[in-house]
Amino acid sequence: MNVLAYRDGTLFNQLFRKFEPFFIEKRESLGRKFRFMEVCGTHTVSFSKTGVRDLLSPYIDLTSGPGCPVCVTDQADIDQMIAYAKKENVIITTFGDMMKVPGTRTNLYKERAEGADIRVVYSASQALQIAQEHPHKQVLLLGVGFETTAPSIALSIMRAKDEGVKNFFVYAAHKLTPPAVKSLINDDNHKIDGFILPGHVSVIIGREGWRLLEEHQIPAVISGFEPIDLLTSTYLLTKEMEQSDYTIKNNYTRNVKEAGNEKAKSILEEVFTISSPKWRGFGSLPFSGMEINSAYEEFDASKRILCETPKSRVVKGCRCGEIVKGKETPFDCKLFGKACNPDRPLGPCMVSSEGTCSTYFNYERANKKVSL
Amino acid sequence: MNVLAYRDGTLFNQLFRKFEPFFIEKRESLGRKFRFMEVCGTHTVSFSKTGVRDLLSPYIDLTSGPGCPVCVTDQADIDQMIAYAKKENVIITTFGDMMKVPGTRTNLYKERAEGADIRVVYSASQALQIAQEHPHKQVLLLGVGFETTAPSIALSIMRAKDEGVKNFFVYAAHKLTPPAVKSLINDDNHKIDGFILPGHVSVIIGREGWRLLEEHQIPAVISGFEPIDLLTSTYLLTKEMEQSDYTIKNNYTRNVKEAGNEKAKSILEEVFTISSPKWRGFGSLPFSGMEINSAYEEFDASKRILCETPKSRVVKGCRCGEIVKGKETPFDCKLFGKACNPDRPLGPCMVSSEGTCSTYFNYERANKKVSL
Amino acid sequence: MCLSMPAKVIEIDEQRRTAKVDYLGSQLQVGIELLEKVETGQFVLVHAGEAIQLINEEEAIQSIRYWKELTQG
Amino acid sequence: MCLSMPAKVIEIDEQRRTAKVDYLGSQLQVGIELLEKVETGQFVLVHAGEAIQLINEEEAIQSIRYWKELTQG
Amino acid sequence: MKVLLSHGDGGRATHQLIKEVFQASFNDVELDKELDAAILDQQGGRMAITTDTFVIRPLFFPGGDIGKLAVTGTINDLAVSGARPAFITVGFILEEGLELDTLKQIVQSMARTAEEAGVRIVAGDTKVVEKGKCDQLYVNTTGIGFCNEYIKLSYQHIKQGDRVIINGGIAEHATSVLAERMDVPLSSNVSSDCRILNGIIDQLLTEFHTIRFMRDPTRGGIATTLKEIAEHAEIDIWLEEESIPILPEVRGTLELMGLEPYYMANEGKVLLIASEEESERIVDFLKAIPGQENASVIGHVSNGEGSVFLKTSTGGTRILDMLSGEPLPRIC
Amino acid sequence: MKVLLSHGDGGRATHQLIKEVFQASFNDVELDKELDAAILDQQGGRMAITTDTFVIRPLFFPGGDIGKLAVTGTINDLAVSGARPAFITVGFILEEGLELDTLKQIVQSMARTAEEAGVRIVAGDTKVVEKGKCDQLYVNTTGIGFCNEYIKLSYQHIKQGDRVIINGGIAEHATSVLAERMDVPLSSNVSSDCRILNGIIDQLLTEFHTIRFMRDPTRGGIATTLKEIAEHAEIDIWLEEESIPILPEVRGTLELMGLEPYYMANEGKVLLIASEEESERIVDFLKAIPGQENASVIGHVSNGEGSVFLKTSTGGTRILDMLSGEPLPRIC
Ligand code: SF4
Ligand code: SF4
Ligand SMILES: [Mg+2]
Ligand SMILES: [Mg+2]
Ligand SMILES: [Mg+2]
Ligand SMILES: [Mg+2]
Ligand SMILES: [Mg+2]
Ligand SMILES: [Mg+2]
Ligand SMILES: [Mg+2]
Ligand SMILES: [Mg+2]
Ligand SMILES: [Mg+2]
Ligand SMILES: [Mg+2]
Repeated sequence: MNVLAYRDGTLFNQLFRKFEPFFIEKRESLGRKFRFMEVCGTHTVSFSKTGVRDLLSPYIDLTSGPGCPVCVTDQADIDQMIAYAKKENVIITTFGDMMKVPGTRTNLYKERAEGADIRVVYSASQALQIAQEHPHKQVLLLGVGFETTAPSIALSIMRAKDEGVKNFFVYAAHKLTPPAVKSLINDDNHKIDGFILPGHVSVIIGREGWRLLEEHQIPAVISGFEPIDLLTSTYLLTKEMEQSDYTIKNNYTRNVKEAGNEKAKSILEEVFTISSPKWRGFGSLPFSGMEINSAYEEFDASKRILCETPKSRVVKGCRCGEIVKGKETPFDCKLFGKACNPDRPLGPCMVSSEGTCSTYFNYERANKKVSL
Repeated sequence: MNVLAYRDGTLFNQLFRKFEPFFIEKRESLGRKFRFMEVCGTHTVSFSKTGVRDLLSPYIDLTSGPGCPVCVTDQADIDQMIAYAKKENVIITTFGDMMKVPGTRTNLYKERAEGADIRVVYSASQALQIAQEHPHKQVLLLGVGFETTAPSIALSIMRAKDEGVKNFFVYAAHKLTPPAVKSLINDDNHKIDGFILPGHVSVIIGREGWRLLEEHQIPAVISGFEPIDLLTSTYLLTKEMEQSDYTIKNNYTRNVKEAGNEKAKSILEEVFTISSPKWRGFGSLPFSGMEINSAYEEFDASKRILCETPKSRVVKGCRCGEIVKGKETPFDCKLFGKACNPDRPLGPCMVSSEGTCSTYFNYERANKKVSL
Repeated sequence: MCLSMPAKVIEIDEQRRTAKVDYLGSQLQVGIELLEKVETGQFVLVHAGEAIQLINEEEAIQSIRYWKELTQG
Repeated sequence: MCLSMPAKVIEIDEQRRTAKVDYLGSQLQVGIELLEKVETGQFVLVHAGEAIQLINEEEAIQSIRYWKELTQG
Repeated sequence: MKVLLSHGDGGRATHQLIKEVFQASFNDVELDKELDAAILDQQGGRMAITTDTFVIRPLFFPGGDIGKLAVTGTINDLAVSGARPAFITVGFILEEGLELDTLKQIVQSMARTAEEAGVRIVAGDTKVVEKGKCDQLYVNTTGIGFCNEYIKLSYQHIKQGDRVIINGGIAEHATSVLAERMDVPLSSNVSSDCRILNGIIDQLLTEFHTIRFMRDPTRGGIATTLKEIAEHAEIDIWLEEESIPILPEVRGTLELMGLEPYYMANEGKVLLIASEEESERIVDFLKAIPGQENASVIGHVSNGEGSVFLKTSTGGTRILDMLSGEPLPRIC
Repeated sequence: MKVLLSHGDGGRATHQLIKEVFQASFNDVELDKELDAAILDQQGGRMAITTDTFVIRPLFFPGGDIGKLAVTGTINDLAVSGARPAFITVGFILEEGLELDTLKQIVQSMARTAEEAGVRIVAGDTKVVEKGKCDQLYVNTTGIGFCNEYIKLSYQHIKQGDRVIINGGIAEHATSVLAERMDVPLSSNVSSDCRILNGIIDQLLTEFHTIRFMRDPTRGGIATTLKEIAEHAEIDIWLEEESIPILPEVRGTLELMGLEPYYMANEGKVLLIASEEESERIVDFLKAIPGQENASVIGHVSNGEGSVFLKTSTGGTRILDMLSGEPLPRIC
């Protein structure tokens, strides 16, 4: 398989020339640009980084959705994780994405400079290994992520139990994507013509994982992340607008099966139980999260490591809550690029590399001709 | 009190001019130089550093005795201490003197470079404080020293008990001085005309501590460490040779009482019990050491911290064993200043700053016109 | 939200349930516990150090062929 | 074998059984638990962070005087 | 044998170390004198001075080691400034417990690199710190060079229409050290590009006369360096993604970790800004030099206000900025 | 605010740090240019180069701080070499978590010292390492100076009968940092002697013509430095204990710890070897300078083979050697 086939510039350009008249025609017939939402943060970055967003911009407004796990994590969860980092004898293990997410008063990056033992890991199994290497310490993995990431964390918990590891803990703040998308659809203020659904979440939950969307009869396509994926998914979605059978289209068949990854789903079920956590911007969403269940309670940091609950407050003026819902863009935030920038991020959307504000700061300023 | 009075160069020179004819007369009448032993390592250093040894050398051969605590410590004890340093979770606390003492294979200085946690302390109470600051570590103090140092270590053990410190341990290798001196007197090969007795040991044990020497009818003077102390003690000892009442003379009355420091002695009795340890050079000497007694056993490293017993071997050619007995001088050792020097000491006498070899290396090469 | 790469399996350690995979010439050790089964030579999708799916190569080839043909149509 | 210095007591902390002593203008905190009693202004002999003896100043002065007189005799 | 604290206390052990390790390898008469300063006979001209400290991990990497890197980095800083490197000083910080053999290897590597570059190492210093107060070994190199009077490189000479040239593939150094630095079970055959450039640059400056400015894109990568140039020169720079040379395995490694090649360090690359007219000939000249075969024009200069734009292969445009924060492995 | 790793990654935060801390304090046009190397107009003459890294603890001590010390040490190395210090480069290693204010204070102290000495700080570098991989802050300074043609100082000029002169009390720097470095509950009013000597040395070299050689007795103290001189010059040096200036509280502090003043560091002292004829006048000249009142002839040179002897106040003789191993507090 040639990984690079989906990046092929020549094919991309041929396709774009092929689709462009169709995009123009549809825009003219509708009397406005279409408004699609890319749910996934990785899509947000890909559309920008490849320049496809820029290329499509005469026809399509691409809005970014709630698909950056760091961005939708509730401020209280962020603060709680930082509070754990301050505890003596605790080693925090985390994916790099979390390091600079601003808590109410500080962040992990700064806490490390203050002496907290915080290690960036690339995988959950690396975190488990650190626990095994430091039996006298409590090793806590920050469990942030969607359906894609959660199975590997569930696996590490199962392995810890298997191997009798007593000092490995997970702070489980995992989220499920469909409930967030559903909540957006139910919101009447939303003018979204179609959804580009997250390819890698779909790898786990399958096309069938989106069934609840079908009843709302909104066009939706599961997409990959390469330029040709992005372009063709947008094309398919435009076609759906014209005439749809109201089934979720799968434009990522090389990776996404009807039922997803059944083994991963069963592992999630083994370790987690469905919960209704708070999301940034959304508030509490029913059945939208995963908690460690009672059989694995001994690995649940929130139950097994005592820690005060810090007071949380969102930075005044930060629009992340609206941005993750796709209701505003970073350009609507007065702080964007001024008080808030990647060096001194004020909200999570500016810090995560796939946060909408960060992506727009890094990639979109050129097109908006915004000098910041 | 003027601390510097006993260093006064003018008075020293006046006294020397006064004593010199007497020294000459006595040497002539005896037909040879007198041979005195300074028992104490600090005396060894003081005689050399001040140049008094050099000045007296036409009349008096000053031999160095077993008064360097590091030098008389048995090789097995040294190796045992180093073995403790290699243990994980153990912090070794030690007076600086021990750092470079060669064990059979390595020394503390090198073990620290290998990662052992070894801290140089200035007092036993500092070691106890380190234990209190690191409750999860076992903190082990290397208890090397004579009667002068032992009370402060005993005190730290009592305090640890008082304050319920559970992670403070002492490796007790303390030695008593009089039994070593007695063993030298009993040795017929020795041609010692008189002893300069250690002033600071005497501070603790008092003049009465030396009573066992009186029966042997060998001249002995308790001396301080300043130039005038050294000179006048030598003078008194020479006078004793002529006519003695065979009592120990006290030329350090400002610090040494008849009964010594009774409080210190009672503290030693409270914590320690008399033992018969091995000394380098001497082998086992009866009633010549102090062990932690059963009431304080919980602080005894040798009883409470499991550790393998390493194999010990003395460096081939090293004469330390004979040197601490005053039977040889460093110049008799083939390694002196060549394979063995303060940068790469092979025996303890070269490493301790008051070891005889180290002292001779640092101060006496000039006079012997030895180029090394 | 879930950076993943398609990589070729070049070595499997059944004992430890890991595999060495190759992506554009660089090799990474990944877990394979989330896969039913996998063989060397197959492609897997890698996320956060775990292979999260066996890639359907047939589909990969077909899709791209479909889009290529479309440009000629 | 037992490096010790005569130092003047300048401050006593009875609570902690320590004293601040002065030796030639530099000050050190030492334990005083090995002494029966001690007052500021007195001299003590310091070894390894502990005062191990109260110095007999009278004797100190007398001795040196004795040796001085001897040179004149 | 290991480094002990006494190797750094200025006494006998320090002298021995200096003699056995440094003098033996660097082999300069000024070092042998063991004076407080090297004294160098009559020197003259416009003088260039640069200093850099190297705190990298791992000490040894495919294609080099910290010693080679430290000498190379300083030589290249002088070279891109238009100076002929002449003298280097070396200041070590060693961690107690470092293997002496490790130190020797590094020192010998420095000596080789300096010799290859025709540069003298004339003064040095060594300190040893307690175990745990350093990561094995840090080293500072300070370099002194002299400039030809007629060569004046400056931000101010950069003009609209000028071309941006690079002498080969980007991000190779950073990629070669990535796995070990990030503690990730990753391997690739990427070698660091670590290489002295003074010879090549000397040739370029002799051969071509419209080189406006040069920089070596080390920490922060080509993005950061070009952004610095754009800001200082008050121009815009436009890059073509497709013409930026990058090895597939470099791209692969970085994508696996979620990192961008434009922000990753190079240690044997130079960014040249030159006239449009000469640019192709410069590239051809470079390509003829072994190891520089991937040299390429990667962009051009336009009037502007200090932005760097990247035209992607799909035809879109995005911005490049300075690096913000150390690159960390990401999952999203 | 604290130093973060991103302050050292060469990106935006590094630039900010450079601007706000270094450029603001050092205030040199070459630094403002942010180029790879400082370019200095036509320089000429015999050139002296020296480098030193400073890893001291504590960072602040009575009489100075690591910044003052780092500039002073390098200026003095140039000055004792007979050179007029001209340029200094500064290379920092910062520990993640260091207070930025601490850094600023140190940088300002460097700037003040350099200004006082009439020296420009023309290039710099900053790296940040993870918490626990450095002891707050290390700094390298490299100095460049130029020598008057007619001044030639050399071991070879030292002759039998020459005198050894020091410009004041010994061991003051080491004593001032002792308590904190050894973690001992000790206090004394000893201030470090940390002081730039280029002005004084310049005057001496103008005024007197039989100064054979100079050294600043830093690490290892006067014993180590004189032993080095004796060995290199193949002569013996005889010191008179009673003429070596030493403050009583320095002596007291060191005796309490069992340490010898001859092996302890000085940071504002110079050992001069000069002819017997000029030696007393040199001392008188020094004594007239504020802060140099304790200058003294402390010994003389004889033919020999590289030994240093100390005549004690009681009339005895002992040997001084190089420092062997870091000085540790002792009980015996
Ligand atoms: S720009 Fe910053 S403050 Fe504004 S919404 Fe984005 S993250 Fe929040
Ligand atoms: S010189 Fe060295 S080897 Fe010889 S007796 Fe002394 S310590 Fe032992
Ligand atoms: Mg010097
Ligand atoms: Mg530089
Ligand atoms: Mg550089
Ligand atoms: Mg130096
Ligand atoms: Mg230190
Ligand atoms: Mg550079
Ligand atoms: Mg120097
Ligand atoms: Mg110096
Ligand atoms: Mg630099
Ligand atoms: Mg690092």
